[in-house]
Amino acid sequence: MDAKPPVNGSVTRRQFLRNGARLMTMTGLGVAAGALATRSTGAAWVWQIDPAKCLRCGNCATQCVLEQSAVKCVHAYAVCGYCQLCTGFFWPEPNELTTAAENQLCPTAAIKRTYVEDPYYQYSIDEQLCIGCAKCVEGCNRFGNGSLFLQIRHDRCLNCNECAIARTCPGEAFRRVPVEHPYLLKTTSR
Amino acid sequence: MKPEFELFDRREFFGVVAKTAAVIGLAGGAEAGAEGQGTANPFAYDISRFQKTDPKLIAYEEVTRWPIPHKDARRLAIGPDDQLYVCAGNYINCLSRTGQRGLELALAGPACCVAVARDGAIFAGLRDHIEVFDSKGGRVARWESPDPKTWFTGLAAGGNDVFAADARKLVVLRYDRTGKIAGRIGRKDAARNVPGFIVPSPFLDVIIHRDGLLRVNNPGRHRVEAYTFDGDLEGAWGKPTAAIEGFCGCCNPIGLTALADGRIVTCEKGIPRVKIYSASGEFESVVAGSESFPENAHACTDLNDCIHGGIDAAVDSDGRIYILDIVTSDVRVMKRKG
Amino acid sequence: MLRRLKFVGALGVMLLLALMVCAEQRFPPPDFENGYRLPSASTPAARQLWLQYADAGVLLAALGISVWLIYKKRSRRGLFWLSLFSLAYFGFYRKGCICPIGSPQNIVYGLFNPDYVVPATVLVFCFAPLVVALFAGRAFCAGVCPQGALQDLVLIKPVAVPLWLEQALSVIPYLFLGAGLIYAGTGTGFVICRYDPFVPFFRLSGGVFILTAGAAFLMAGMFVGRPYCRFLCPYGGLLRLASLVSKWRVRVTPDFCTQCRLCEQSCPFGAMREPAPSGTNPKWLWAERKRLGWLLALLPVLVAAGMWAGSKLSPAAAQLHPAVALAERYTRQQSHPVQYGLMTPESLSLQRAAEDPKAVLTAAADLRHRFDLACWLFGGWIGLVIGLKLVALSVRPGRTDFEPDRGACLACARCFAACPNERVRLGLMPAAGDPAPS
Amino acid sequence: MNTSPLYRALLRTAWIAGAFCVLVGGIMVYEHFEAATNDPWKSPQLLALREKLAADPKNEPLQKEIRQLDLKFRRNFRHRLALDNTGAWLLLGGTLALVLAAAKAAALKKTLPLPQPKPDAGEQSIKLASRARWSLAGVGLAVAGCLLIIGLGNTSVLPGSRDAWQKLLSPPSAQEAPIAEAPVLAEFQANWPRFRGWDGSGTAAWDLKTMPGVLWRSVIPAPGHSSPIVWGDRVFISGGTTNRREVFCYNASSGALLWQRAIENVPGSPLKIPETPEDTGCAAPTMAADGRRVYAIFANGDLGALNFDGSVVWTKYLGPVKNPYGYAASLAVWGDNLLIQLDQGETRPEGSKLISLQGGSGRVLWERSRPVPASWATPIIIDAAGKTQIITLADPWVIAYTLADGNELWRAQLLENEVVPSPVFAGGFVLLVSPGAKLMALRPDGTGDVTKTGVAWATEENVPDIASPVGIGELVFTVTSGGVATCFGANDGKKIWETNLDTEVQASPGILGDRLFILGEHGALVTLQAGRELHEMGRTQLPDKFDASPAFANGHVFLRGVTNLYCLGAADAKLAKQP
Repeated sequence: MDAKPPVNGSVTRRQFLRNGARLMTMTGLGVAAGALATRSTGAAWVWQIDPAKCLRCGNCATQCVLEQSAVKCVHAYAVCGYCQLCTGFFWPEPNELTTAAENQLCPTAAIKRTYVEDPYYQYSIDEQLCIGCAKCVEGCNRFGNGSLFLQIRHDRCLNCNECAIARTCPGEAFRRVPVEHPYLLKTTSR
Repeated sequence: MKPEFELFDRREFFGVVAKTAAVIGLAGGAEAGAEGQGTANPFAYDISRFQKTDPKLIAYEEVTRWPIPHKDARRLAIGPDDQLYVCAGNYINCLSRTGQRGLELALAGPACCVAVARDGAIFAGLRDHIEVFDSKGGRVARWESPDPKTWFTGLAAGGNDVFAADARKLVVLRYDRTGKIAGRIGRKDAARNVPGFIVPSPFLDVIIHRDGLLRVNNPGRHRVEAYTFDGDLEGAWGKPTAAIEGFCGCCNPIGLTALADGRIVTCEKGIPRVKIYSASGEFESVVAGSESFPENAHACTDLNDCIHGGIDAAVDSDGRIYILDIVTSDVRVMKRKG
Repeated sequence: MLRRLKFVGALGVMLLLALMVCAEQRFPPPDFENGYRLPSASTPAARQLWLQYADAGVLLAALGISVWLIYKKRSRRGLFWLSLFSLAYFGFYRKGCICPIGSPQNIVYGLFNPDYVVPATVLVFCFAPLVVALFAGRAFCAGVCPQGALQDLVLIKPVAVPLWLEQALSVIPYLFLGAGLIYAGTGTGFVICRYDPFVPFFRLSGGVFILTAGAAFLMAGMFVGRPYCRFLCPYGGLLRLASLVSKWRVRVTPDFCTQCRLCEQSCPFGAMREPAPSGTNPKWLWAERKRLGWLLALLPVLVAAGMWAGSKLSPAAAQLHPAVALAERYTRQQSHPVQYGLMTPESLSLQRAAEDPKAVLTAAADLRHRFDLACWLFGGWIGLVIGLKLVALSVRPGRTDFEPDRGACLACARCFAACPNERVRLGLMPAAGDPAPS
Repeated sequence: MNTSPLYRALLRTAWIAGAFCVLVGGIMVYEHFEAATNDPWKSPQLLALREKLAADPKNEPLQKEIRQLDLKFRRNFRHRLALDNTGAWLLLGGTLALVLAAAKAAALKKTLPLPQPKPDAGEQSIKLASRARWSLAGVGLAVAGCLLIIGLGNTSVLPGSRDAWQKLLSPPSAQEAPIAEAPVLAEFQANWPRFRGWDGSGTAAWDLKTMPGVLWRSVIPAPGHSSPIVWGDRVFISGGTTNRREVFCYNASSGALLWQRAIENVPGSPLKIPETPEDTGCAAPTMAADGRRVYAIFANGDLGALNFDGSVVWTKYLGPVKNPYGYAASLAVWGDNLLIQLDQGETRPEGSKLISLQGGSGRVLWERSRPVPASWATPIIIDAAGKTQIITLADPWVIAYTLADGNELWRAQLLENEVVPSPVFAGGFVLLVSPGAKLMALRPDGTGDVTKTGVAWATEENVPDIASPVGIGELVFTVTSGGVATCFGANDGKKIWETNLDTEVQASPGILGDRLFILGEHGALVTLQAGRELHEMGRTQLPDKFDASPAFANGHVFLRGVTNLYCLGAADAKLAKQP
């Protein structure tokens, strides 16, 4: 109901302009939406780290919008050598091969070391403690099989439209993956 | 060059003004919060301390260096007449003391290890079998391995025995010269208190020491172990540390060879370095530190993990050490200093 | 064709070989004797896809309810509860992303970047509010936008913003929209999402810089009505343009206006416009017509000046793109080497660039060309916005009633209660005398 | 003031809620900044303790202390996370209470609208509109100003224009193109493209007829011992000191200094270069030119390629040069190949190598390590025994390489101690000087080790120790640093005549037509008959000291003194203006 119904039923000039503009905008939006809709597969995207490109720079621990980063270390047990001296668990110059604090590389002691059988030990990650600093990832990749790697944990990640870590990632390791397959796990050591 | 006395030249002055204007301007506002963080990474895995060797410890210097004919090198060995045998790709090349190419043996699969007996017979270790050649390169025999999953990574040829180190089944097989298996060494055996080998990556090596015992590297336990020909463990030495006197990373040493006077030369990867220990295991000196293998060290740092690094060494009759760098595919000749 | 097939075949074989070599180098896990079985890594699922479709459904429903509340029910209380619901659902439950304010960037990024497929839900979140605005004005801002709802909640004592200041500040949303879209189009990143001051509140965590900005906006929001929506929100700029041509418009009075001026101060967002006296005074009319003529002639000049100024911006604006920033740092490192710390992002990215500098520089070159074009457009856009605003200010609107400005009105329905006719409609007041014939 | 109890209660709750929010906010901000030092990975204390433990591993109390400290920090870290989480909810609740109370209080005090008559509504709205227009114009100007400031303050180092990008992105390909029209051999022969002429023989075919006089003299702004090279109407010399090294270009006919360009910011080259011995200096190696570019190398290992107009094409750092007396071997050029004999090491070889670069891009074509210590001779390139050979002299090996791929052709162990004189190819033999010991002639057609079989003849008489020999036809001439000039037969090495010029000689002699030019160190230019009879044709005294060898090109003789560059020509040529 416009301000005052036109006296002679004809449409006022201003109203005609308005209808024309509206029609044009509608067609414009329609064309844009159509162009994108044809390519859209109905899927939705979430962010994930490509372990092959991660440079272990430490940004994941500090740049995430969450206080405790949504990026955690993940262990590919199929790739692990179960070494007695795990270079991802111990300092480069370990005092002795025990789980004492001075020998541990992880700043928040998030890696659990359990004995399996001589000489093998299993290393598992406690996600409550892990802050995603990638120190163990660098240690394991530098000397071992590279079975420790970083992944965004999607029970924690808020899926920001532009991931705050992706912006500053030096290895451009972040990319969007479909919601149904939100992880890029390491199955073999490449 | 910008004279020192001028505070900053015109372009930088505008830079400063732009930065302030930029902070209020939209483009700049975005920039203020975008760039990474300070210049130090509190989570850096710092082993730079171990990548610089104390010059006083370095006892050898590089005389010359020549490329090897094929890529994807793995092991090298010295023949009786100081000929160098390098296995790379599907070939074993025999090189003269000055690097000229001589005999070339083409093999069916990747050549993993090589050993040459005093009488010139060449033993080429492929993945799961050994091929025997005479000194002219004619194929003489093919010795099968007892287990299809075998992965030979080290060979040593003695007077009438050939020892083959199998990194996959964690055992050193003893062949006699006819190709029959005469014994197994190093298998886990509580009775003979042999702890067994840990070999996370395919680098098990065996040498016949002049004192009549075998020396086998146990990379997972960071030790070099001495065995008799019948498999009794006589002793072991080695300390797991990145410091210069120990063996670094998850599985080192990866290569052994012995000098004429019985001292043992060890090769390590991850922090690539070649060192000399006394026969009983005291650290003595460094042949080449990590700084002389930049590409090899880099192979373990960037994206791929440490399966592409690796070094092997061999010693000729007058004490010169030949170091094969798997990453740069070249052989360096090192001569004792002074 | 056959040649290409052969080439692809050879490539495949080589890759297989490379893989085989690598895999062959690596051992399978050790075979344990005591029956230890390999644990598998836990992979908690991301938020289900149907939940995202549900969000789109809730958005459409909320928009419908908002339109009904504004035009049919004309109830401020209803809109208040709807905005509380939106704050709770779209804000604190859904944590904001991907919201209509950020979605235009995804659309432009999808248009200019073939390998990014825009999800269907983002299409709905971007176009639905715009289409609704083409018919019913800014119903989205009224009760569906969580950011708006948050500012509405804290509005305590609205202060009127002088017209000249409001007109000046209302240019900023279009600047932010322009910058956001050129940075999205060139693939630099989503600056609109990066500098959204209220999303950190929904996430309950964020950087100190952005949290202080958010707190500052909320403080300001207590006295200046919806500061972000009026003076910064880029999507608000789009909705404003759409609602200028909307089919229906919000009207203070349910039927006719008696110019009783009771509703004059009722709009906290300064959107109320009083009736303009008919332009009978010839002296004014001629001056206005001359000024309008001059301003219309000035428009193309402003656009050209904007383009020229914008093109100057390209090198500086391009530095925000990570690839261009890397090329800059690599080139600067060649002439004046800087010692970065061990394994810092800067040193690692330089290491990566050193492996193939030519690729880095070529990529930077392409981006710089795209930025040249984009900044040229951005400059023109600013010139156009300012030119059109100047023209809009010198056109005499033929208004006879007190009615909210089509673009500025956020359809919050606060002004309805101030109108006596509304009170009559609600039955709170007897009809006083006979109403003037319409 | 409406003081109804409800209003006062609401106001009070608002104040309390506000104070509560400020308190919680303050604690959280304090925790945030205070954590900067005692997070388990950032705390300097913990890192220091770990360093101490690495020093003495068996220290029990130290281990206990580390464990306790580590546990404390980790517990603090967990505590801080929990605090932040609850703090956030508290803040949310606090602000909600504050806002509701304040809103209710404000609602109570709401005053109903009392519209006053506004007589001048029309004029007011027009005034407001015009003020709004002016403010909009102001905003427009401000935004345009911001854009311009940001644009001008652009500190981008990447090129701005499209063709600047082209140059940056494709330097190598740009050079490929001109290879096609590389100057033909005749052009090289017509100029003086490298040390001692195109083939390093020090001879030029044309003749001067009369005794040359000084046509012009120009000051050389930087010290150096490199000989001048000439191409077309330009003369190039290099000069420099430890902190700045430059190339100078003069006009050959007028002597005007056309341009000078510093070779600086060479990627990888250390800013501070080690001291070079004073007598050799930084710019002893002579430059080389190939018709399109000139190349200059300096003692600190900087190598630069410049266009004829002085613009830098590429620069390269060849690593620190360990040469006891300072690197002085000159560059050699053949077609598009640039050859550098980089011999290093005090008594043992330390990375000596022969490098062949592609002139256009500086790309290394091939590189051979050489089993020799430092040397100061310049390699020559000859066509002999059907192959283009590079002859290099050093202690003790004379080695010949093929130009194409640098493989070793033959070697002879004939030389010892400091090898300074360069080899010369004359009379079918390679004439080489073992300084102060023997002058030998070597047949260049052998393969492998030709030490015993390759030497045609050798003589121990009047063997030079610095100046290189020069030969023409069947004769070979040498000059010792003491000033004794000698003539030998090229095919048998018999001495024909000798004379004492009683002046020290550093520069290598040259033959122009049939005149032998010998340049004394103190400026005495002696001209002898380059024939079987000894006949001094003339002697002129130049006011300078000379260490660099002469260059003969387009009708002139160019000499580089310590302070000036001289151009000598036929006396009747018009006297060009003195600069």
